[in-house]
Amino acid sequence: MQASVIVFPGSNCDRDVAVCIEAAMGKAPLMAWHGDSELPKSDLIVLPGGFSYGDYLRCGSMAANSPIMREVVAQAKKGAAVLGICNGFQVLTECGLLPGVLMQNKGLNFVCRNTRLTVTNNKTAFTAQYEAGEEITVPVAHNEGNYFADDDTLKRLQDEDCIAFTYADGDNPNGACLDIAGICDPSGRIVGMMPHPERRAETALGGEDGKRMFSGIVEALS
Amino acid sequence: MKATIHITLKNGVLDPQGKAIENALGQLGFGGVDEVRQGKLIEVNLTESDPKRAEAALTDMCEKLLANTVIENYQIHLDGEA
Amino acid sequence: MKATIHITLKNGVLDPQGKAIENALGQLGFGGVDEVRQGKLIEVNLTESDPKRAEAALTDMCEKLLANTVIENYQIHLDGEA
Amino acid sequence: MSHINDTEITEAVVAEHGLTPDEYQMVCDHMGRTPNYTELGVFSVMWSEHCSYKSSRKWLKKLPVDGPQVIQGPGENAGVIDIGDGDAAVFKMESHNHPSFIEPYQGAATGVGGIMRDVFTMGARPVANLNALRFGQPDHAKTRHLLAGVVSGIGGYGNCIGVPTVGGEINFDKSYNGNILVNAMCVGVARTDKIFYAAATGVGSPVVYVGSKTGRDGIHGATMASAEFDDASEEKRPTVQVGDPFTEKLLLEACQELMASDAIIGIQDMGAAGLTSSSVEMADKGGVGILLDLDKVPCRETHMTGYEMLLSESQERMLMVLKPGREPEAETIFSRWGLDFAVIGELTDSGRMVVTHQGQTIADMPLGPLADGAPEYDRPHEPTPKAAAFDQSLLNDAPDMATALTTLMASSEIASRRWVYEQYDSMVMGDTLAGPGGDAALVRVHGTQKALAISTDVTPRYCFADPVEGGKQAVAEAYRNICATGATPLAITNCLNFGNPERPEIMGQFVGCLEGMGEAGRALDFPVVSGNVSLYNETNGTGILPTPAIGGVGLLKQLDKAVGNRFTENDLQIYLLGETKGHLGASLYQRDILANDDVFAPPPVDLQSEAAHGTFVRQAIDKGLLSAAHDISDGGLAVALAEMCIGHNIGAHISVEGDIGFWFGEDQARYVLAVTADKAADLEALADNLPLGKIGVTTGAELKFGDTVTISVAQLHELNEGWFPALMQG
Ligand SMILES: Nc1ncnc2c1ncn2[C@@H]1O[C@H](COP(=O)(O)OP(=O)(O)O)[C@@H](O)[C@H]1O
Ligand SMILES: [Mg+2]
Repeated sequence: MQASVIVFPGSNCDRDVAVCIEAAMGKAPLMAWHGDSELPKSDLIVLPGGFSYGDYLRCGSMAANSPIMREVVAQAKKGAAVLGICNGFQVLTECGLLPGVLMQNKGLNFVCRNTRLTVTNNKTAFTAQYEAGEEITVPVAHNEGNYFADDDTLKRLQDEDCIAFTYADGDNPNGACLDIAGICDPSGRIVGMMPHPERRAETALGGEDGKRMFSGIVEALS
Repeated sequence: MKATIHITLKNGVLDPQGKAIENALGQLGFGGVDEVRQGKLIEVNLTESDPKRAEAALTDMCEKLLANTVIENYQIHLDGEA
Repeated sequence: MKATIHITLKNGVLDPQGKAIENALGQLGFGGVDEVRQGKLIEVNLTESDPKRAEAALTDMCEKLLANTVIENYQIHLDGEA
Repeated sequence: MSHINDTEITEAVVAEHGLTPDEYQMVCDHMGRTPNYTELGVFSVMWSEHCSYKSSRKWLKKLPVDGPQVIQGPGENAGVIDIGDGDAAVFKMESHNHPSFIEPYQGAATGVGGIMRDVFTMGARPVANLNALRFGQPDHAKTRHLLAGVVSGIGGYGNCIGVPTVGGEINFDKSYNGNILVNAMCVGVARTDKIFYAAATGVGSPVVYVGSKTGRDGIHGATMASAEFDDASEEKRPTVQVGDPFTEKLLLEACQELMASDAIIGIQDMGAAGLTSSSVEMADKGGVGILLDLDKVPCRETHMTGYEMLLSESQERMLMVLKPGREPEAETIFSRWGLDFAVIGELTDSGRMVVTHQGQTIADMPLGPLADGAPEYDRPHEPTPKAAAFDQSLLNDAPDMATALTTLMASSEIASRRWVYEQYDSMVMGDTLAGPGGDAALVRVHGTQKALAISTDVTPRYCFADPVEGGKQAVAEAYRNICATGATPLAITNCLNFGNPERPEIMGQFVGCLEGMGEAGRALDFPVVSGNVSLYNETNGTGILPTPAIGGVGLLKQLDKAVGNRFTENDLQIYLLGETKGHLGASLYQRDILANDDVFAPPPVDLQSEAAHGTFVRQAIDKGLLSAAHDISDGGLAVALAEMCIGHNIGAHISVEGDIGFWFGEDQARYVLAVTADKAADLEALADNLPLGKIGVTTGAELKFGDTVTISVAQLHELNEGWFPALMQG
């Protein structure tokens, strides 16, 4: 199995996520540079958190236009599993792999704290090791995590079971529509989420709820 | 040639910044203000001097990068046109 | 009455956003673009219908809240005035 | 077009540059002639208080700076200490007070950016940021705006660059109404054999500029930072420096990449006084001369004069001296990261700084006097009069215990800072073991089993009442916060914020605080390895409370031994370590419950007890005896207990009796410790004859004092969490 982490100049969770992938897979992922126009064929591609190109203009907008993203989109269309975390989720919406947009938090402030999530869909490539409806704790850290889509899109997400995670009752940190914390494409192979599972994947950091995302995808792909 | 691009949120798209500004204005005692919306203003200088071609290039820039047309509208103003 | 406020960075103030947009446009193959600056656009609706008084109120809002006058300039456009 | 150097140097021009007539005469003597305008500008920034430490140097020399753990003490961009296994911790704290008052977001953001450059210029990767903030009264007209701006500026910069902000402190006092304090601290980790220094050596070596382009940002920032405010200067609105954290991230990565090679001889960030101070300091440290060609400096604006280029404080720039011939590989790295790179000069053997611009020599000055020639002032200092002992009769109509405790939990000093620290990314980099909210933050050294413990502390109201005791107490509290996690305190940085040193009583505060700090540093083996002085924090003649912020760093060798400061379960035995005399002078109880602002003596600091108690707590944690430990500070024992309860909503029954002083006194060298019943005997045995006594047990959902006072933990929690959001909502 080949895993790749895409590194934009302003990515800052690239190492954190690589640590988790290596722990799950027993092998370090490839760190792929944003300016490269070729990406070795990958079974798993992760777009990490951070500020890709400073997040100027709109979060993820410039990253979505970078050379490597053409490759990511192409491989995603051919069946690679893709996970976008935080800024990575913003990039996935900007490049059209996932619908909707992440707007500024309702409270207008950056928010970094643990949130309680409900695993709404445990049939995605990443969530098989969770129970359906299970409540887990995973931190968020973002200024633009307020998921927005028009009513038709939201309805489609619901109908096609494309909502992967929601913030549990009363714990929505950003005002996201339908309490959406993460979504997937209808195949369940492309997942984007605002919370950071890589920040809660060992007991020393407070818990292991996020770890099953990584062990889950490795199990699914190997 | 100089140009200014106005990028605004589409109708029906929630605007938390606009809402917050509206509330803050209220708190400061400014009454009778509503429908506050915040957008972006991008000023550029182009070497292109033909208005038609400049407008076409700017449209292309908006579509590809400057605006997210899922939620945003854009308007191009070439200098001198107001 | 509707009004639009343009908020722009003062001359000489570093504009990292504008610079980043300029670079990104270059990378996307748009040549001949420079001096890119990013500002804000604020649209409001006022119950006030007298242009003089509206303008005075908006000026006050800009000074007190909407613009950071340490680094930003503002321009008020009342609707219909262009 | 007339040249800026044609400007006549009049008395007024000299005064505008902040030089006294005597200082100007010294400049003329060093030059052997009248300086031109550019040279005057360069001297003025190098001789400003901010760069030359002319009022403080004499006293700073008395601080303890040595120890086996110290690799680099004060004098470099940041201090360096040994943390074992070939690893080093690199850290410093710095003020950005004046810029933050003028433009809170950008002022605070660029403060964070500046301190991070100080750390990574030494070859370290920044791993933690902290900030020590002081604002005016909560209900002052400007406080809310300044606080909101500063916090989002700190977050905006640190979050983007991807370094966790893990702690800090905030106080409110009317003395900061017109002079807020924004002190930023950064801690980095490096290998001990890969530390980079600022000294430039090797005649002919190229001087290289990297990073952002130069604009007219913050020109005369360094002189502004040393000038008192008056109401008019608020209107002057100097050119504000704007931070670009994305560029800083690129600069960090590019520098780290180049540092992996051996191409760099010396490197220094361009901070206050920009290109001037970085080039003067590098050349002077290396004992060489320097030739700069300003035509090569990358500029963002047109028609910049040499004067402006030399004094600009544009952010995200570095100056390096490379080994000759290594320019191409360095340039490749920097251009791959999209950064400017320019060879702007070379080292000479002249001992002078020579600057050319547009074919003319616009400045030619001796380096020695520029770097070290500023006068060292022994300013008159008047010791602060000894304050009277607390007047016990003030307690005659004191409110009851429950009222006092609930009031303190929702007071400006004790209220939870969650509203602030949730705006900071405290977890990025995946090594934050304990972020904001504990006694000291704990950050793992990546890939190891050890962690750094970091805390910032000072209690300005103590420093005001008695500078010597206050200075000691600041160091002692940092020491205690670190010990409470189980870590061994190693060294400190500081940021010394005071009023106008030309007033003898202010200078007396400064001298007193430094005396106390020095004494404590020596007694606790907690030397100073870096620091910063910010004077003239005055508006219209009213100075701030003396605020010598201390940033302490310690090492926990085995991170799984760490304990937190919250009760973890029911049936824990609660112990009080340290002697309680009930000292209420200068306490929070006096300020917020008695609403009394008479000046009474603050609690004395017994450094031997601090050392003994700290050592005991560390040993107990190392032996695995403790479930929780919390140092006692603001608000005394009662507040410490309440804080320990609210973390996990666990109540306690306190069985000892006491008076107001017992519950709310702020006697030093004290901790609350919690142990499981089976370990209590071992703890008592380890204590030998230290003052350790059992005071209660954890149980239920209420905090009970004896049989008479019962307060629900949920209520304490709500009060503690509610204050800050309510303030910010207005
Ligand atoms: N400006 C700040 N930024 C981040 N964290 C802060 C800030 N101010 C306070 N905190 C955090 O809040 C907690 C309480 O601070 P403080 O009352 O100063 O603690 P202590 O009395 O133990 O020194 C600490 O964990 C501290 O790190
Ligand atoms: Mg503290």
